[in-house]
Amino acid sequence: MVISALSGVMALLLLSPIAVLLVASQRASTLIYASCLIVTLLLTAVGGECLFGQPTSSISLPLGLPWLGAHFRLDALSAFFIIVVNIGGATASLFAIGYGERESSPQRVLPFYPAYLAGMNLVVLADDAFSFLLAWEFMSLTSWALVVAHHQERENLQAGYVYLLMAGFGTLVLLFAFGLLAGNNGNYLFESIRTAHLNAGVGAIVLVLVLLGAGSKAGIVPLHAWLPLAHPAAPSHVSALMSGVMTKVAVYGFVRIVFDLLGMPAWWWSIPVLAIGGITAVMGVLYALMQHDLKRLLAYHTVENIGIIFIGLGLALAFKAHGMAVAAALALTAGLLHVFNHSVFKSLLFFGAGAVLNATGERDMEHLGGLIHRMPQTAFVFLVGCVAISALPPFNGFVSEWLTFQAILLSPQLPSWGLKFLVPAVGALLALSAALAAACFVKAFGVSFLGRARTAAATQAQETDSNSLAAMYFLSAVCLVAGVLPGIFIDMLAPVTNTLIGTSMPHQAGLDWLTIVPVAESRSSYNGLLVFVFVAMSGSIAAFAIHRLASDKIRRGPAWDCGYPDSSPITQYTASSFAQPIRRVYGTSVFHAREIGDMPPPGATRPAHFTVQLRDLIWEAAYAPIGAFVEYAATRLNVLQFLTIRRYLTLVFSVLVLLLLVLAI
Amino acid sequence: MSVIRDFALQGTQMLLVLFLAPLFIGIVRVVKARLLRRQGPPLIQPYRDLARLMRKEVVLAHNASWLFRVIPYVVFAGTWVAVSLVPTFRTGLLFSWTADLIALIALLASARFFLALAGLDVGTSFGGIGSSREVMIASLAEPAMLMIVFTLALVVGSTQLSVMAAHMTSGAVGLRVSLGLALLALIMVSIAENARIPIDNPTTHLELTMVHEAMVLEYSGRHLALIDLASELKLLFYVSVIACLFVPWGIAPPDGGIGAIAVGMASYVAKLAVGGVLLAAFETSIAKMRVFRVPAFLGAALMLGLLGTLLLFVSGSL
Amino acid sequence: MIDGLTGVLIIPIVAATLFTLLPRYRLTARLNIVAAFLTFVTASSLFVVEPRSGPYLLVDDLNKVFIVLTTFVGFTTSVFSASYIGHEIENGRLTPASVRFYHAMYQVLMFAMNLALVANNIGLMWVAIEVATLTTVLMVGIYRTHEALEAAWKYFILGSVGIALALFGTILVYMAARPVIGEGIDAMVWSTLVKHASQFDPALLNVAFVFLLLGYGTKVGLAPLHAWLPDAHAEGPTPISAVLSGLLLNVALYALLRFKMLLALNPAAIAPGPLMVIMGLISCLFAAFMLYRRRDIKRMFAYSSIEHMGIIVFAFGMGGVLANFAGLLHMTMHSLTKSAIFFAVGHIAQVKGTQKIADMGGLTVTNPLLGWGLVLGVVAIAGLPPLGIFMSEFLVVSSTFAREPWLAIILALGILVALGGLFLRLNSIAFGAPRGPTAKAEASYVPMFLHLALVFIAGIYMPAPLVKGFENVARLLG
Amino acid sequence: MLRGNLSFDIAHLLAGSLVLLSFMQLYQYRLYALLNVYALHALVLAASVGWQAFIQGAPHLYVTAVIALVFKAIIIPTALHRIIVRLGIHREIETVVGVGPTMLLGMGLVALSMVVMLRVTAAADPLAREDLAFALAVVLLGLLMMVTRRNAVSQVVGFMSLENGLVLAATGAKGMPLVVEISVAFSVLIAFIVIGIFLFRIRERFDTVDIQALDRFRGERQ
Repeated sequence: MVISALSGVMALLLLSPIAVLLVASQRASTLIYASCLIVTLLLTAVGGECLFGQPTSSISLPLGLPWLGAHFRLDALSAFFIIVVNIGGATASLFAIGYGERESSPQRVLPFYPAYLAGMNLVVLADDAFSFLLAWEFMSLTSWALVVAHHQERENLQAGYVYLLMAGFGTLVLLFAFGLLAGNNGNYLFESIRTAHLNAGVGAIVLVLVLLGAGSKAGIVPLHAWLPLAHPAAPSHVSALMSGVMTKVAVYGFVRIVFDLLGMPAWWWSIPVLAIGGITAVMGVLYALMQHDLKRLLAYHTVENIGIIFIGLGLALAFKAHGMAVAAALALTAGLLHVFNHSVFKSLLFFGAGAVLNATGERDMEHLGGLIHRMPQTAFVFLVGCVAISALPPFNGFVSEWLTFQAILLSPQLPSWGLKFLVPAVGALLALSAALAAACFVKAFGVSFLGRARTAAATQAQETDSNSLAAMYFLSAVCLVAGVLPGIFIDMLAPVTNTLIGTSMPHQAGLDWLTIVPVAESRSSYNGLLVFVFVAMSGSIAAFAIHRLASDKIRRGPAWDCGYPDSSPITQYTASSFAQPIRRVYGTSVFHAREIGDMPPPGATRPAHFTVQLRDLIWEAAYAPIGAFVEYAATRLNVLQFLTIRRYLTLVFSVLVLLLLVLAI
Repeated sequence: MSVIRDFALQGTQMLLVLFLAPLFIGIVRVVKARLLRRQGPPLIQPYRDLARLMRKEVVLAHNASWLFRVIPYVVFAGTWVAVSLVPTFRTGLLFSWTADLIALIALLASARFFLALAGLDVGTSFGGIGSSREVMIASLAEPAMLMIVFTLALVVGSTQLSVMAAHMTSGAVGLRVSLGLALLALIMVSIAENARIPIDNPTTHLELTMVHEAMVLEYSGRHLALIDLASELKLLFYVSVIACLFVPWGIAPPDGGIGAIAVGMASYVAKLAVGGVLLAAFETSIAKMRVFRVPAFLGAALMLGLLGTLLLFVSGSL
Repeated sequence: MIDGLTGVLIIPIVAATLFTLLPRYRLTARLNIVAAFLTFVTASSLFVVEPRSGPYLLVDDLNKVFIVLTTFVGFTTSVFSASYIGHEIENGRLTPASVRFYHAMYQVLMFAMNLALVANNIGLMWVAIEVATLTTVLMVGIYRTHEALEAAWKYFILGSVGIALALFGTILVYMAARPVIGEGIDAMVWSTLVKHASQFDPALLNVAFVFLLLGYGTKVGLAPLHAWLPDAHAEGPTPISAVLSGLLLNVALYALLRFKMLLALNPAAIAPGPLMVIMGLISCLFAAFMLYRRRDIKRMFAYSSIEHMGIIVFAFGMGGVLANFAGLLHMTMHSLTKSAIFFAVGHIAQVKGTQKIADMGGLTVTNPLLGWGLVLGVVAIAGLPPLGIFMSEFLVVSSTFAREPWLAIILALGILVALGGLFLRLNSIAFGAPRGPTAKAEASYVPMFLHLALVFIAGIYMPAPLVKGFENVARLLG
Repeated sequence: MLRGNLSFDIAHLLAGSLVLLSFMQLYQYRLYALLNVYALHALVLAASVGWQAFIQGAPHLYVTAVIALVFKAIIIPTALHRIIVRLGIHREIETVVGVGPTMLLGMGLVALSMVVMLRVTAAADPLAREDLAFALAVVLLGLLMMVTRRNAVSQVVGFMSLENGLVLAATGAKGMPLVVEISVAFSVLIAFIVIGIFLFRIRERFDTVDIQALDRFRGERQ
C-alpha cells in the first residue's frame, strides 16, 4: 500500500525535471497537468483502498537521517488526508489543463507544481520527525516558488517573503516540538515517540509549540498574516491547493502530533485550542467581509474555516481527556469532515475566482458585476460553492457545522467547569461566524456575478474552457452528494476515529432513509436527502401549479427602482457599501473602521469624496513591531562595519582581557 | 396502513400551514386596525392579494438573470418545508426527524441567503440597501436563535422539535429562569427575523427605512406572491415554534387518535389567534427604531440566549 | 616513495614553483586545474590506503574528510577560476604577470591548507596556517585598488595579531605537556598529546585554550574577531572568496577542534563548550542582523559565512554525538554550498559589471541558469530542505532544545533573522524587473551545479562510509 | 646549586626588565625615543634568549638571539627611523587614552597575567612560571600599546614588543622545538608590516591606506 503511494509521489517528483526540460514546448503544460491528474487520481484510489479495509502498512528507506532512515506509514488518518490532498490535486490539475494554457510564465509554474503536490503527500505519509519536517518545509518552499511565479508584481514578492518567513518560523517551532518529543538521544521515529510517555507539563509545551507551528501554516489568528497575502498571489489553481489543501495538511500535522503522538491529553489542553478556534473563526470571516479582492476574500475565509475545524478538534481533545469516547469521536468526525468539505468547496471557489480572473483580468470585485450573464456556468458552480461554504442545507458545509453544534451540545456532560462555560461561548462564536459567512458570500457572489457590469472588462468576459468547467462541476457535485448523503462520508471517517479515539460514531449507512444520527435519534437527526427532495418537490410543484393554474406570462421592462430612471452601473451597491452595515456594527471596534465623507458645500462643483479607513490591528500589534525592531537592530549593529582597524583590535584585546579575567577569577 | 396515515397527516400539516399563514397575517392586520380605531381590511384580504398577484403577469427588469426568476420558488419551498416540519397540532410527524431545529433554522437561513442575492441581482441601489441590511440583521439574529436552541436543547437534551415539545408537555421541566430568558430572546429574534415593528415596517414605502421590502422591490406578479407567502409562512413558523415549545398543551401525541388530533388542531388555531392579537398589540404599542439601533436590540437577544445557557449550569440541574 | 599523505603536499608545491616559471597564463590556468585535480585524486586515495602517520604528519578520521573536501573544493574552484580569471584579464582588471603570481599563490595556499590539515605537530600546524593567511592576504590585495589594499591590510594586521595569540597558546600547550611527556618534539605531537592529555596541568590548558580560541577564532571569523572577513571576501578575486569561505575558515576551525579535544580529555580543565557556545551564538545573531544593511553582494555572503561558522561552533560547543555530527555535516555542507554561491556571485558580478546589489535585478529572467543557481544556493544556505544544511540544522536545533531550550531559541532566532536577510536581498537580485547591464556570461556552470547537486544528494541520502567517519569523529570530539 | 640559583636570578632579571621596558614604551611621547626604547627591548630579549641558550645548552637558540640582536635591535629601528624621516611623519605620539591611564591599565594587565599564570600548579618549574608570567605581561602590554596609540609606527612597535614576548615565552619553554623557525617566521611578518607601511605611505594611521578609500566605505554607508 504505502509503497504504491510512495511510487506515486516518486512519479510526481520525476515530473518536475521533466517539466524543466519540456518547458520550451507548447504542449508542456497540458502534458504535465494531465500526468499530474492521472497520478493524483491513482493516489486517491490508494488512499481509498487503505481507508476501506486495507491494514496499516509502513516502510523504511535508507534515506534521510543516516542512522534512522526515512520511514513512511499509511494508516487510516494518513489515508484520509491522502484522499483530501489528491482530490484537491486532481481537480486542480484538471482545472489547470485549461487554465494553464493562458499562463503567462509557465516555466515558473510547471516545474514546481508536481513537486508541491508530492511535498504535501509526503508530509501525510512521513513516519519520522525528520522526513515529516523535510516534507513540510519542502511543501512550503515549492509553494513559495509558485507564489513568486509572477514576480514582476512587487506585492507578490512581498507576499512570498512574508510567507517564507512565517513558514520558517513554523518549521523551527515544530522542530522544538520534536526536540522535546524525541528527547536528548534523538529517537525521531514516530513509533518510539508514541511509546515514550511525557508528563502533562511537557506535553502542554509541545501542544503550544504545535499550535504555533502547525497553526501558523494553517492560518490561525494571529498567525494568519501571511495567508491572505500569499494565497491570492499564486496562480489560481495553486491558490486553490494552498487554501483548500495545504492548510488541511497543516491540520493533519496538528492531529497527528496532538492526538496520535502525545498520547492521552489533559483536559485543560483543549482550552487554548477552543479559544483560538472560536476567535479565529470570527476574526477570519470579519476580515473576509472587509475585502473587495475576490481571491483575498476567499483566503481570509479559509482562516474562518480553519477556526471551525480547530473548534471541532478542541472539543475532541476535551472529550477524549474526560474519557467520553463517543462524544470525542463525534467532535473529531465533525472536524475532519469539515476538513474534507472545506477542501472541496474552497478549491471550487478559487477555481471560480480563477476563471473570472482569466476572463476579465480582474480580482477586484468593484470592477466586476453581471458576470452571470456572460459566464452562466461559472456563475452556477460558484453559487453552489457559496451556498456550501455558507453552511446552508442541503449542501455539505452544513453537515459538518451541524455535527460540530451537536458536539457542542454534549459539552454539559463535561465535568470541568471551565469547559462548561467556555464551550457555549465558543458555540456562540461559531454561530456568529456561520451567519457572517453567509453575509460574506452574498457579497462575494452578488457583487461580482449579479447586478450590472461595472467595467468594460466585465462586459467582455467570456465563459471559461471546458476542462476548468469540468473540474468545477465535479466539485459542486461532490458538495451536493456529501450534503445529501453525509452518512457515507461519516462512515468513511470511522477507521480514523477508531485509531485516534478508540471508538467511532454509530454506523450511519444502515439507518433508514439514509438519515444521520450522531448519538441517538431522540437527541438529534438530520436527513439531507429528504430535505433536498422536499425542497425540490415543493418548489417544482409550486412552479407547476402556478404556471398551470395562474399566469406564466412575462414582460421585460426597465428596472423599477422606486421609479428612478435607469441609472448608471456606478449607482449599484459596491462591495464596500454592501459591507457598510456590518462594518458599522463590528468594524468600528475590530478594525477601528472610520468613514470620512467630504461633501462639498451647496454650489461648489468639486466632487464629493468618501473614504473608508480600516486598520489591521493584529498586524500593527504583532508584526510591524518585529519588523521595526529588526530594522533598528540592523542599523545599530551596522556601525560595526565601519570601525577602524585600531578599534577592531581593541575589540579583540578586550575580549582577550575579559576571558583572562574569567580565568583569573 | 399506518404509513399511509402518517403520510396523510404530514400532507395535512403542509396544507394546513399553507392555509393558515395568510390567515394569521389577516388576524394581525385586523386587530391592528381595530386598535387604531380603523375599520381595517377583511380577514381574508391576504388571500385576495395573493390571488390577484398570481394572476398578474410578471414584469422583469431587463438585466434580471435566471437566478432572479428561480429564487422565489426556492425561497417559498424552503420556508414551506421548514414550517411543515414543525409539530403544530401533533408531535412525531412522519418526517419530523429529517430536520432538527438547527437544520430548520439553517433552512430559513438559506431562504434568506437567496432572497438577499435577489436583492442584488437587478443591480439597483435599493436592492443593495435591502440585502446588505438584511444580512447584517441576520448575522446577529441567527447566533441569538442558536443560543436559544442551545438553552432549550440543554434543558430537554435534544434538538428534535417533536421530542422537545413532548418533553415540555410531560411537565418534567419545571419553571426555569433560563426558559424565561429563552422565550424573551426568541420573541425578539422572531420580531427581527420577520421584519416586524420595531425592526422593520412591513407596510412602509419610505424607501430608506425599509429592509425586507427594499430587497424584493423588483419583484412583481406571481414571484411577489410567492415571496409574500413565504414571508407569511416564516412568521407562522416562528409563532408555531413558540407555541409548540412554550405553550405545548393540547398537541396530540404520536399515538393519539382522531379526537386528539382534532383537539390539537383546535388548540393550534387558538394559539395562533392569541399570538396574532399579542403581536398586533405589541406592534401598535411601540415605534420603529433606527436601523443602527437594531444591533443593540439583537445583541441583547444574543446576550439573553447566552445568559440562559450559562444560568442552566448555575442552577446546576444538569 | 610518495603516498597520499605526502602527495597532497608535494603536488601543490611543485605546481607552485612551476607556475612561477611559466609565462603564459592560459596554460597555467589549465595546469592549475590539472594540479588541483591530481591533488584531489591523491587525497581521495587516502580512503583506500591509509599511510601510517609519523611525528610530523598524520591521517585519522578527523582530517581525512577535511583533506578530501579541501582538495575537492580546491579542484572545482580552480575550474571556476580558470573561466573567471580569463574574463578578468579581458576587462583588464588583472595583468598576465599578476595572474601568474595568482596561480602560484593558489597552489601555495592549497599546500598550506593541506599541511595544516595533515600536520601532526601543533607547531607545524601553526606555521601552515600562518602561511595560508599570508598567501590569502597577498591574493586579496591582488587588484591593487584602494579598497583591495585596505582590505588586505586590515586582514593582514588582524591576522597577524591572531597568529601571535595562537602561537602563545601553542607555546602554553607545550609547556603544559612538557612535564608529562618530557622535553622535545614529542611534546608537540598530536598523537602523544592526546594520549596524555588527562595528566596535563589544567590551569595552563585553560589559558592556552583562551589564546587558541582567540587566535584561531580570528581566522574562523567569530564575532567580534571577524572584522577582516567581510572586506577580504568582498575585495579579493571571487575564487579566493570561495576558498576563504569554503576552506580556510574550516581549516582554522579544524585546528580549534583539535585543541578542544585536548581540553575535553582533561577532566580538571574548564569545559571549552560554554565559551564556544557563547561565541557561536554571538556570531550567528550578529551576522544575521548584519545581512540586512548590505549593499555589496559578496560582503553579504561573507557575513552569511560568519553566521554559519557561528552555528557550527555552537554545535561543537554543545557537544554530544548528535551535535558534533551535525557540526561536521554543517561544515562540509557549508563549504560546498558557500563556494557554489561564490561561483554564482563571481559570474553575476562579471555579467553585471558590479558587485552592488542595487544594480542587479531580475537575474532569473536575464540569465536563468545563473539566477536559479543563485536561488538554489541561497535556499540551501538558508537551511531549507531538501538540501544538506537543513539536516544539520535540524539536528542542532532539535537536539539542543531537548537540553537547553533557551539556547536553541536564540539560535533559531538567528537562523530566522538570517533567512529574512538573505531572501530580502535575493528578491531584489534574482526576481523583479531586470535591472542593470547584462553581458553574456561565458562561464562553466559545472562547478556550481556540481556542488549544489552534492549538497542536494547529501540532504536526502548520505553514504554509509561518510556517516561512519563522521560518527567516529563525533565520538572523539566528545 | 649555586649556579642554578644564579642562572634563575639572571633569567628572572632579564625577563623582568623586559616588562619594565614595555612600560617605558607606554610612557614615551616621542617616536624616536620610542624606537630607542624598543631597540633596548630587543637587546634585552637577545640577552635573555642568549642566556637561555647558555643554561639550557641549546645552541640553536643562539640563532634566535642573533636574529633578535641584528634584525630587531638594529635593522628594524633604523628602518623605521628612516621611514619617519622619508614620510615626514610628525614626531609626536598621539594617544587615544592618556599616558597615565595607559600606565594604570598596564599595571592591571601585569597583575592579571601574574594571577593567571601563578595559578599554574607548582609542578611546572618556577622558572617556567615566572617566565610565562612575564611573557604574558609583555604580550598584553604590546597589545595595549597597539590599541592605545594612533601612529602607525608606534603600533608597529607595539606589535613587535608583543612578538618579543612570544619569543621570550618560546625560549623560556625548555626544549621547545621550532623556536628558531618561529622567530624567523615572525621576523618575516614584521618585515612585511614595515614594508607595507612604507609601500602604502601610511603617514598617520594604521587604519588608512588612503583617506579616500575610507571615505567611500565601498558604498556600504547609507
